[in-house]
Order: sequence, then structure tokens, then C-alpha cells
Amino acid sequence: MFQVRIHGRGGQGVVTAAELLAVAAFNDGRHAQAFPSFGSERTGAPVVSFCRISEREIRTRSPIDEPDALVIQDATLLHQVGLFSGLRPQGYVLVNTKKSLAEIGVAGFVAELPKGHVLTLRATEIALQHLGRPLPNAVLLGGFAALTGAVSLAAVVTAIEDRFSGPMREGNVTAVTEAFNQTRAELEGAATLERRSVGAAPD
Amino acid sequence: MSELPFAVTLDAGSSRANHTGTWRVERPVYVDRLPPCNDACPAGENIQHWLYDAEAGSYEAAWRTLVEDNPLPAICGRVCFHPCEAACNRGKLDEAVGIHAVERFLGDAAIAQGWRLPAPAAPSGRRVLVVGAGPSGLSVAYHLTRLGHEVEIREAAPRPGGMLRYGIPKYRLPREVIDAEVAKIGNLGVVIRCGLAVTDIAGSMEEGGFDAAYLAFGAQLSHRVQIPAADSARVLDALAFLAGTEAAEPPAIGRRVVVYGGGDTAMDAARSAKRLGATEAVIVYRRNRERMPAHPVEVEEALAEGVTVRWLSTIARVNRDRIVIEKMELDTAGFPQPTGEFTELGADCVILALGQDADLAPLAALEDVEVRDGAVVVDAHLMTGRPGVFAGGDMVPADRTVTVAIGHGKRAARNIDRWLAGAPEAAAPRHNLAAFDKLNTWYYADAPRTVQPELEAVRRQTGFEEVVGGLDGSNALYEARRCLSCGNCFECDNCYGVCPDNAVSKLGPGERYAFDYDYCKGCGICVAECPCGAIVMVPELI
Amino acid sequence: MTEQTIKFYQVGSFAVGNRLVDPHLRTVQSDRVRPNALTSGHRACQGCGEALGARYVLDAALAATDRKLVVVNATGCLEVFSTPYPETSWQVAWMHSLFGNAAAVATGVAAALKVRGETATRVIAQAGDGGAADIGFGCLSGMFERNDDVLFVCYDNQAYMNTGVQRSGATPAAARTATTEAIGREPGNAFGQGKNLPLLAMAHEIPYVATASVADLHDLEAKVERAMGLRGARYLHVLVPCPLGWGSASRDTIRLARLACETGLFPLFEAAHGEILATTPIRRPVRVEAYLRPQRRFAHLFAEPPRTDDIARIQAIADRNIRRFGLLGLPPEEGR
Amino acid sequence: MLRQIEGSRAVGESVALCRPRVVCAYPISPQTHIIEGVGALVKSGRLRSCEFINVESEFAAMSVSIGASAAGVRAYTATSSQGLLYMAEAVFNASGLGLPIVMTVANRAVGAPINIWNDHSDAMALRDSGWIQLFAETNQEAVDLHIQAFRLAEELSAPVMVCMDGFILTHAVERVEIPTQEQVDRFLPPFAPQQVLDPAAPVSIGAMVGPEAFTEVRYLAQARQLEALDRIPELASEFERVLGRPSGGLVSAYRNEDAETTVVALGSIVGTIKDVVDQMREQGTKIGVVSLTTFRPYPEQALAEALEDAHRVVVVEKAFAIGGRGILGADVDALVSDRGTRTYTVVAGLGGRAITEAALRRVFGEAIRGELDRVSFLDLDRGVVDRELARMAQDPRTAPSVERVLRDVRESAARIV
Repeated sequence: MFQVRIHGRGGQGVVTAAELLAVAAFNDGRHAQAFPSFGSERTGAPVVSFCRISEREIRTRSPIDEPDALVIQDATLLHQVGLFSGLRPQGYVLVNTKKSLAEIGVAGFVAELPKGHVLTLRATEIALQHLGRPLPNAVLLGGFAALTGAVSLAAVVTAIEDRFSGPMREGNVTAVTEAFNQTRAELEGAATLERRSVGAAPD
Repeated sequence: MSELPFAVTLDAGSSRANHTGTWRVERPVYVDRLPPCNDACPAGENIQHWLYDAEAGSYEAAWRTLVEDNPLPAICGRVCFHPCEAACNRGKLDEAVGIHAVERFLGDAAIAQGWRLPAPAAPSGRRVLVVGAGPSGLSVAYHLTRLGHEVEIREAAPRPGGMLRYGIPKYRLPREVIDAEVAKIGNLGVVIRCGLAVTDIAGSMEEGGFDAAYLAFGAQLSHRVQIPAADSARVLDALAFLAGTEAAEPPAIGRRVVVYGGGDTAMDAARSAKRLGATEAVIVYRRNRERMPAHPVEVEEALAEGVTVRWLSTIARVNRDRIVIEKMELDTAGFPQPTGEFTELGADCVILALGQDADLAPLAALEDVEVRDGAVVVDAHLMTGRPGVFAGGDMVPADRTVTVAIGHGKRAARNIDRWLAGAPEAAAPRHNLAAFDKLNTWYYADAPRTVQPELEAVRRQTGFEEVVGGLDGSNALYEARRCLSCGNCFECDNCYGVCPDNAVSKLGPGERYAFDYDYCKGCGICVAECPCGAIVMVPELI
Repeated sequence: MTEQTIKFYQVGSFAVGNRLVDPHLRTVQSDRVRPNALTSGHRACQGCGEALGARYVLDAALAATDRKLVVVNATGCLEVFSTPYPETSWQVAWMHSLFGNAAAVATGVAAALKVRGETATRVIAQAGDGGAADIGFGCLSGMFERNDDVLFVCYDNQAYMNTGVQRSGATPAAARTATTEAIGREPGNAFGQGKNLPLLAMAHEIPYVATASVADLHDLEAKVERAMGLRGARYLHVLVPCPLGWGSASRDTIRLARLACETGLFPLFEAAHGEILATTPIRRPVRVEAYLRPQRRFAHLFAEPPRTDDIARIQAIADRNIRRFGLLGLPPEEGR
Repeated sequence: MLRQIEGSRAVGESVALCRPRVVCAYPISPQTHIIEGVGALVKSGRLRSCEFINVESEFAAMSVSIGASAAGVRAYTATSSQGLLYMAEAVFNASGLGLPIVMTVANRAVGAPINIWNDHSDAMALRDSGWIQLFAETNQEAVDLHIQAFRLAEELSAPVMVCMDGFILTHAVERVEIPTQEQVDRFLPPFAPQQVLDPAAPVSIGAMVGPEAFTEVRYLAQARQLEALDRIPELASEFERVLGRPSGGLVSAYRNEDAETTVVALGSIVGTIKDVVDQMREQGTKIGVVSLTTFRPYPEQALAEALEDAHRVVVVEKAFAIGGRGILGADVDALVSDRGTRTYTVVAGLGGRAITEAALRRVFGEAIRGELDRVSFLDLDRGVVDRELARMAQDPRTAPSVERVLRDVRESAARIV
């Protein structure tokens, strides 16, 4: 079972992101369960959503307290207490920012994570470029797919195509693909140094 | 649809099994009350009933109901002083129903349409002599004929009608109306022999083989008073004068006419004098207007026609062209007393209208017939002291009006019939009076009385045309429909509609309604909302 | 002038029918075979105005709809006295659910009839003043606002009679009830702003709002017929005297309903889409005393010393109605 | 068709497939998405000849449904928590009149304090309303139960409440098989009402029934519920035949053969418990879980059979009868205590409090070792409660304790986050 926790703010499509991820996993023939951190969040308030991905039926309804991956849609949340809480030792972290990890100063938190498991992605910038709106949630899934391999790019694209229509659809597909490729490239750049294969399937 | 859920869902209308009538402590009951108009009619007409027919536009039916009691509606409708209207409850609401106008309309319609009076019953073989073809004689003859008896009227005057013809001016009662209604009675087979004065009643009955007689020769002798008068003075008596207006050559009266007296005859005389060309018609009366016996309507019409009145005056002396009048004053008892003040008044002619007396000479021979104060004494059945001889009209003690006379005729006919049959009197029970307080007048729409057209004053003074016109079909209907049907159900459906328990059954046209005491809870709304007071509550006998 | 065109003066327009009135001019109640939607054997008190009102309204509605009618009834006297197991007095398709939901249940029935395509069948919801003005007002307002195809009839007897005469939102000022006793400094019900349901209904701008009285049957039936001729939300407010609750003689039920109108305390009018169309003018104006005096619930106003001040305030209410609705035949007050 | 879909939307689809003719909508979390879903299907024309009515309250929602059902059409609505309590009077009325209305209850806590999160207090408050109450473990089951609910309700002329956990199921996006219209039509015949408001055949529905017959009316209602105990399993197997998927029924057991410890629960928590059971079985613990799909009528016999061999029964329930004890717990205890079976009630997940697998493993262990109280509250913050109790002991006239407890929780939460 591969469990993801997505952090963002109300209005950034945090819940949608989890749902898209679940649909993508479903498209890959896997079982998935997406659910929000239930509550009456308002725009701007910190929001969390969750997604479980598994080969078998998912029965548990307990919250995800030991995620395999964190997606952080809004870097301003980074220094919030407990953002990284429960993250598995082999876990992944994807942060939406144009700054470097060093610049955003999370190196400390993620020091013990494996190399190449922590990346940043200029998702909002890409979104603005292709959607004309600062909606990073779908874009980040492209990077997530490349980073974790938990879902395929094709599955994510299909999920987006089912979910959106018109320019949002086209724009998101392009953006997601670009995000995927950028991340893939970044990882390969690292790999040539590390001799490390990426996209290991989840447990 | 399968079986209904137990108890929660029920079949429609099942509560009729629950007889709520057991809650009742009082029960409503339909009653009929005596309408004030019927109660007041001297001729005993069922006025409300014929108005009920008339308001439906069934004029002939209405007329037939009417003539059950009175064969002279066209006449009564004109000359009756209609006490019915004085009693009419509608008078307390807006104005009394114009009963006389509708009656006259029906009478005139009957004449115009040639409706025939109801055919007589099978001949009884009995003969009745009627003396006098005035309203009372005509009435008794009509009723007796309907009862199957053979009737002969003997009249001293050349033509039938009595006071109708010789006492009432034609501008109030056109002669063709008299002729028409008398003719209807004649058509029933009543023999009317005019110009035949009966002097020996017993002899006449004997000779004519009559089993009974009805005496109605009225009061045609003018009351005489002694007034000092110059030989040249012209003094007439009112009845002769009025009768004279019937003749081809009316009596000469000059320009200035004084009428002495305060009754209806005085009014008729003064108004007739005007019509004969008098420039002045002055009534001299010893008391004041309040105490004047003449019918107010008559007085008003007279004044409207230019007749003047000298109140509180008596004629002390009559000279050739002037009279001396003494001023009077009323004492505490209301009787006029002389004052000793005298004035004079120009007069070419004086007409005395000081009342009439019956000519009772023919009765002298009948020793068992008692006469008191100038009137024949009769018992409750209008029979004189002599068995089989009845009397009515102006010659018996009663109000001397046309309608009273007609009423006497009706009563006498019944009594004569019973006397002939040797049957005891069967007095019909009278209903309680339908007084105004029994009505719920809300339900009657506002409807002012129709005013009968009246001849304008100028034309009145120049001829004997009828002064008061009649109604036409539509306003007769309107007037009939103003009747409140006091005390008698007219099927307005109120009780049927206002019962909260649907405990009133509607039985259909003419059948009225019935209470369903299985469900009537005795709330009394039907009583409160009955417009005509035809329902009463009576206690349940528990 | 032909016979038909002559008004029948023994009846005029106030009685319920007459042998000489044209059949088409007669009331449904005068019909020998009228529907009797509420039939005999019900357990209403003697002289019950509500029993009368319900039969008047529903019979007229049945006539107007060719007997295609469904009736929803709120809890209250009318429901309790008409349907105690094992008997019902209703001869129409009838249902009772709760005190406060008649309007909503009727909405459901109307919706069901619509989807079933039975648009010829019409729906009436009926309630007392409590079930309409108080506990049922939420549902009523919702039904109005959605303009559901329902005629809601309020039989207003001005208090909670079923439970023993307690004050309702429709109880008039100064009236004594079990919860506004005629004692203390302000005996009876306090003088408040009142809860004028017909005007509240008009504020929803629904197609039809009217007031009627069991004392003016022609007027009442005409309004029911008009209402059934329209679609959408309609409201009819009928004043129904209650001998028990008003402390009046059972025989005076209709008389009091009549006086309520003639004093101006209960104006009869019709409105469409929030605007007054017509008012029934007062025929024989009377002072409020004539209406108040026969009712024991107002007896304290005529005790020693009489409460002339309160009577004057009630007269002022009547006068305002007369002005506002032009009840004397004058044009309705401007800028109402 | 197999879809990855939000629970609420899936239920909306399922309800639409049942062809309701009148649907009432009034918003309340977490039910709202369901009624939005149905509304969208009506607007889009996919659900034809259906009146979708936006009412002014839950009381009206149930009342409109009552009218529609009495007028002979299939009626549906959905609600939660305060909404269910606000319509309570009408809920009792619907069952009393025998109207086969189906309602979804997206279970949520009942205030005060106001709380939008999941527990079973709302459904339990209406436990005795005369409605049949079904509880869904998964969104798939929620979808299936609605289809069975209409059939059951209309066969018995009794209303059915389908309960599904608010947010946990309603807002969870997971894999659900949505049946075809053809399948649903085969299982669910058109509505043939037992009684209907028909001008041509007038009846009076909703008479006043006095002491002389009220007991009988209630007895017959009970008989109808017992009849449901026979019909529910039959309908479940017919459902499986027609839709090729087991669903519904009275109770379902998981790894309960030879279990010494049996956990009993309602709704979505059963899924979590199944995982815990697996984990404990791996350590050799003889434990199983039995869930009640049908809570009312209470499937006494079926449950008794399922618990026959258990030495102990742990009831995990998301509601609590304040002043009494667990509600399901009391039912179960009454069923098995006379055989000497020990029962434990674990009150969990109140107001949305997370129920973790670790916590469940812990209490089940304590039960097996006999260390668990007969009635206990899972993950209760003892510190907060003890402090409050101490404070109350000093000053009985303090502000409502509930407020204080909440403040402390907020403070400690702030410290954690």
C-alpha cells in the first residue's frame, strides 16, 4: 500500500489533487482511496487530503499517519509544525516552489531521506504558463508520477481528461506532461551521479 | 390496491353511523305564522300567498288565490285604505310593500285577460235573497254562488255597485272597473235585479221562495243637522251631490263651494266640486286635522288639488251668497266648544257631508230584528234576531269601508251556508302573528317601494280621469318580490345551507325542508338565520 | 324587463339560494345533491363555524374541479372531530400528517400528481390559524415561495381551540384565552402588531390571496371557484367563529361572522400577485361593540368599569381596515 | 460499470437508477453532495419525470416525501445529524402511516457542541422511529443497499433509512460498481402503493386512533418489522442473482469461525476492523468481526448464531446513550450475557475522532486479557477530563464543562501542530 498526504491551502484544489491521483491509480488498474481532511475549510486555510494506492481492496478507514509521500502545494506551509510528521524513512517529498531545497530551508527535515526522494517543482509557474491561473494541483501530479512512479503519466493524463474540459483540460495535460518531463530529467541528471534507478514500484 | 392499513386509514363517509342527534337538548321545528298583512285585511285575504304567486310571475294563479276571498280586487286595489300596508313588516325595514298596487294590477289583468272566476259547486237547491248590490251584497252573492246556492240580488238603484258607484267619485274608481268586476260575478249566474227596492223582506223571501236573506242596503241617508238658512240659500247633501255627478246633468253649484264635514265623503265632495268648475272649494270642519276622520291620503290629495280647509269652525248660518262661521276651540276632552267669535265666508253653495245613516224602514216589519243606534244588531255570525236573515256592510255596527263590507259578505256567506246545512261553526285556528322581531332582515336585499304614477294636479282639476295609475308587469313583479314572506317558509335554502351537521333535507320545489334529527345537534343556527322566522326551537322531552 | 333579469328581493345576494334564483346563480350549498365533503356524524361542537367553513370551501372546490380533489389536513379541531377511529366524516380523498406540515405534504401530493400526469386533480391544504400562522408557517411560506400548485385554506377561529382555547398568533387583541386570562392590568391578549396572514401571503406575491366569511356564502364560493381556476400557490383565509372558544351562543356563529365583517374588523378582499383587486364593501356598518359584546372572551371590556380605552383601540383597528381596504365603497387608501 | 467515484455521487447515481418520482433537497453536511448529485441528474434529463424540490427545511423535506408517497409515487430524500432531528416528528409520522419512503442518512454527530464530523448519534436518536435502518460498510454497499431499500420499503409499506458514515464514506473517492438501469429495473418493480389518495376512491389517511386500537396498530408495525427479518436475506440473495454481487442481508461475519473474540460493529469502521483482525490473526489471535447491515429490525437470531462460539464480544460503536451505556452494546449484551459470554462496549469515533488500527489492536488485546472496562471510550484524553473533573469538584457552578474540555483540546492541539 502506497499512502500519500497532500498539503495546501483552501482553493488550491488539494482535495481535487487527491481525487485525481486516486482516479489515475484506478486507471492503472489499482485500488485507490482518496479522502479529504474532513471539515469546513475556507479559502486560504491549511488543507490536507489523502490518497491510498494498493494492489488489493482497501478496507481501512483510518487516517494516514505514516505517509509514503508528501505533496506540498504551498511552500508557505513548510515550517508548519508537524508537516513532515509520520513520513516514512523511504518516503518522498515534492514541494511546489521555484527556489532550491536549500533556499526554502527544509534540508534539515529531509536530510535522512534517500537522495532523489525530495524534489521541488515550479508548478504554479507552469500552471500560470499553460492555464493562465495559479492552480498547481494537477501539475504537481505530473511531477509526483515521475518522482514516485506510483502512477503512470498516461493514467494521470486520462484522469485529467475525464475531470476537466476545454482550455483547462488542454492546459493541464500539457502542464502535467511538462512537469513530468522536467522532473524525470532532473532525476536522470541526479542519477548519472548516483547510479540509481528511479520509479521503483511501491511496496 | 391491497388491504388498507388498520385503523390509520378509513373508508370515506363512515361517520354517518354516529348519530350526533343524541347531543341535542332543544330541537328546531318548522312553523307557519300569520303574516301581519293577512291579519289586518278586513276581507280576510291571503295576501302573502297571492304575492308569493305573483312574485313568480304567475299572475293568474295569484289572482285566483286572491279571489278565493275577494271577488273585487280591481276595485279594492283602488279604494281600500289598505290596513295591510300599515301592518306590513317591510315598513319597519324601508317602506311597506305596495300591496294595493299589486292587487289592483292583478284585478286589472284579470279584466284585460278575461280570466273567469272559479265555477260554482254543484247546486245545493237552496235560494238566498241578497238585498243591496253594494260591495257587501256582491261579495256574499259571489261566495254563496261558489258554494252552490242560488242567489238573487235586489238593488233599489238603477245600477249595481251601491256606494262604489254612487259614493265614490269616478276619478278614484272608474265605472268600467265596477262594471267589469260586477259582470264577472254576474257571469257566475248571480241574478242582479236593479231598480227594485225591497220594502217587505219577509214577503219577498216568502214570495221568492228564499231559504235565507242577506241584508246589505248600506247607509245612504245623509245625516241632517239644523242650520238656520235663508230660503234662497243653496244647500245640498253630499251623497245626492256625488250621485248627481253620475247623472247626465250634473247639479249647479256655482263658483264658491263650501263643504261642511270632515270625513272621506267631504273630501270626495270638495274634490268633485273642483272638477265641476268651482274656483273655490272650502271645507269647514269643527275640529283640527289630527281629529279629522278622513283618510290622510284623501286629505293630502284634496289639498294638493287646491281644496282649502277652515279648521275649528262651524257654520252658524247660511245666507244667499255667504255663510257665517263660528270659531271653535277644543276642550280638554277634545270636544269643540263655541267661542262666540264669528266671521263670514262667501259661498254660492253649501254641501253637507256630516255622515250617513242607514234607511232601516224595511226592517220595521221584522219585529224580531233589533235596531240600536241606527244600526242592525247581529250576532257573531252576522245573523239578525230573525233566523235565516243576516246583515252586513254599512248597516251593521262596524267601520264603514268597502273592504269591511266585502269581508262581511265573505263571513256571512260561510255562516249562511252552515246555517242552511244546519252545521255548527267550525272556527279555523289562527296562527301566531309573524311579528317583526321574528325576522332576520339581513337576508332581504334593499328595495325601495315603487311609486305609482299620479295624474298631475292640473289635469285632476279639469276632469274625472283616474288620478292614480297602475303598475306594469315588471314593477308589479318587483313590488311583489319586496314581500318578506313573514312567518312562512319561502324556500330560501338558508336552513339547508347553514346547518353544520347537514341535518336538513331539501325536499324539492314547493316541498320545503325536513330536519334529520339523527344528526341535528340543536345548535339553533337555522333558527337564527331563517329570514322569515319560520323555525322555532322547542325543548327535547327527555 | 324579463323575469330572469329581476333580482329576487326576498334573498338578494346574502342568503344561500332561492326557488326563483337561476340555477347558475345559486350556491353549491343550495344544491339538493351537493357533495357534502364533510358529512354528518362528525364530532364538532354545536354551531361549529369550522365545520361549516370546511364544507363550504370543499364543496365549492369539488364543484369547481369536477370532484377531482385531494385534501391535506393539519392537526387540529377539524382533524380530530372529523376522523376519530373507526369513523371518518370526509367524503373526499383526505389525509392528515402533522400539525405544522400541511402545506409541505400538499406540495408533495401536487408534485406526485404532476409526475403522474394527473394535472386535472387539484390539491387543497387546510389548517386552523395555529397550523397556518404559527407552527405551520415555515412550510406555508416555503410552499408560497416555490409557487407550488396548492390552495391553502386557513380556517381562522383565532386560538388553539383543540387544546382548550390557548392564544395563537391570530388571537385578537384583548381577547381572553386560557393563556391570556382576563385578569391583571392588561386583561386578555396584549395589543401587539398582530400576525396578518393574508397580508403575509400577499407579500409572497402569489397568484391569489383572498379572505372570506361563513356569513357570506356567495362571496366565499366565488372566491373558491376563482382560486381553483388558477394554478400555483393560492391562499384563502376564512373566519370561522368558535362558540366554545369565543364564549358565544351556538346559534350566533353566522351572526358573529357577519358582524366581524360589518364592523371592519375582518375585511373581505381579493388580491393577485400582491395587489388588492377587490374588496367586499360593508353593507350595514356597525360599531365594534355590537361584535364584541355577545362574546364572553371580551366580557371584561364591558364589566364595571367598562374598558372604553380598549374598545376604542379595537374600534381604531376596524377604522384603519375600513380606510385601508375602502370597505365603505371608497377607493382603497393610497400607498398602502 | 466500475468507476472511481465519490461515495455521495455513487449513491446519487444509485438513487437515480431507482427512478424516484419526487426528491426533496435541503443542504446539510455531509449529506449535501448526494442530493446535489441527484439534482444534477434531474437537471441533465438523465432522471426523467422526477420532481426535484428545494424545500425550506428537513421537516418539509420529509413532509413533502410523505405527501408524494401517499399520492402513490416513489419518494426519496437525504439528511444528516441536526437535519434528521429537525424532521424527527415527520420521520415517526412516515412510518406510522406506513409510507415506503427511502432516506439516506449521512451519519454525523449531533450538537451541541456543533460538530459536522461523523458518528452514529443521529441514526441512533431515531432508532425507535419505526423505520428500517440499514448500515453500509463501503460505498459499494451504500449503492446496493439503496436499491434493496426501495424494494423492501414498498413490499412492506414501511420506510427505510440507509445509513452511511458522513465524510468517511460520503466524501471518499473509491472504486464502485454502478449497476445498469436494466439490472435495477429487473430487481426493482414499479411502485404499487398499498394506499393512495385517489379522488375516484376516496379514503381518509391518518385517522386519530385512541386507546381502543393504538396498541394493535403498534403491534402490527412490529409484526411488519419482524417480517422484514425474513425478507431482507431473501432480497439480498435475489439481488446477488440479478446483479451478480453479494450485498445487504442482516449480518455479515469475517473470519469469525472458531473466533474466541468477536468484534461487533456498524458501518464503515468494520473495514478497518477487518484489517486489524487480519493483523491479529497473523499473530495467532482467534478473533473475528461481525457487522450488522440491518440494525432495525434488530436481527436477534442471526446475530445470536454469529456469536454462538465467542467467549467474549467487543462492541465498537460510534454512539453512546448518555446516562446509560452503549446502545448496540446493550442490545448485544442482552443477547449473549445469559450464556456467560462477556461483552465489552468500546465507544469510538465520536464527533469524527479518528479510529486508528493501533488503538483497536490495543483495546482488543485488553479485552482478551480481561483488562478492558465493560464500557470504555477509545483514545479518551484522560488529562483533559481529569483536570476538568477536578475543577468541577472545586466549583460546581462553572461554565458548561463541555466548553472547557474543548478549549483544553484546542490548546493541546495547537501545541501538537
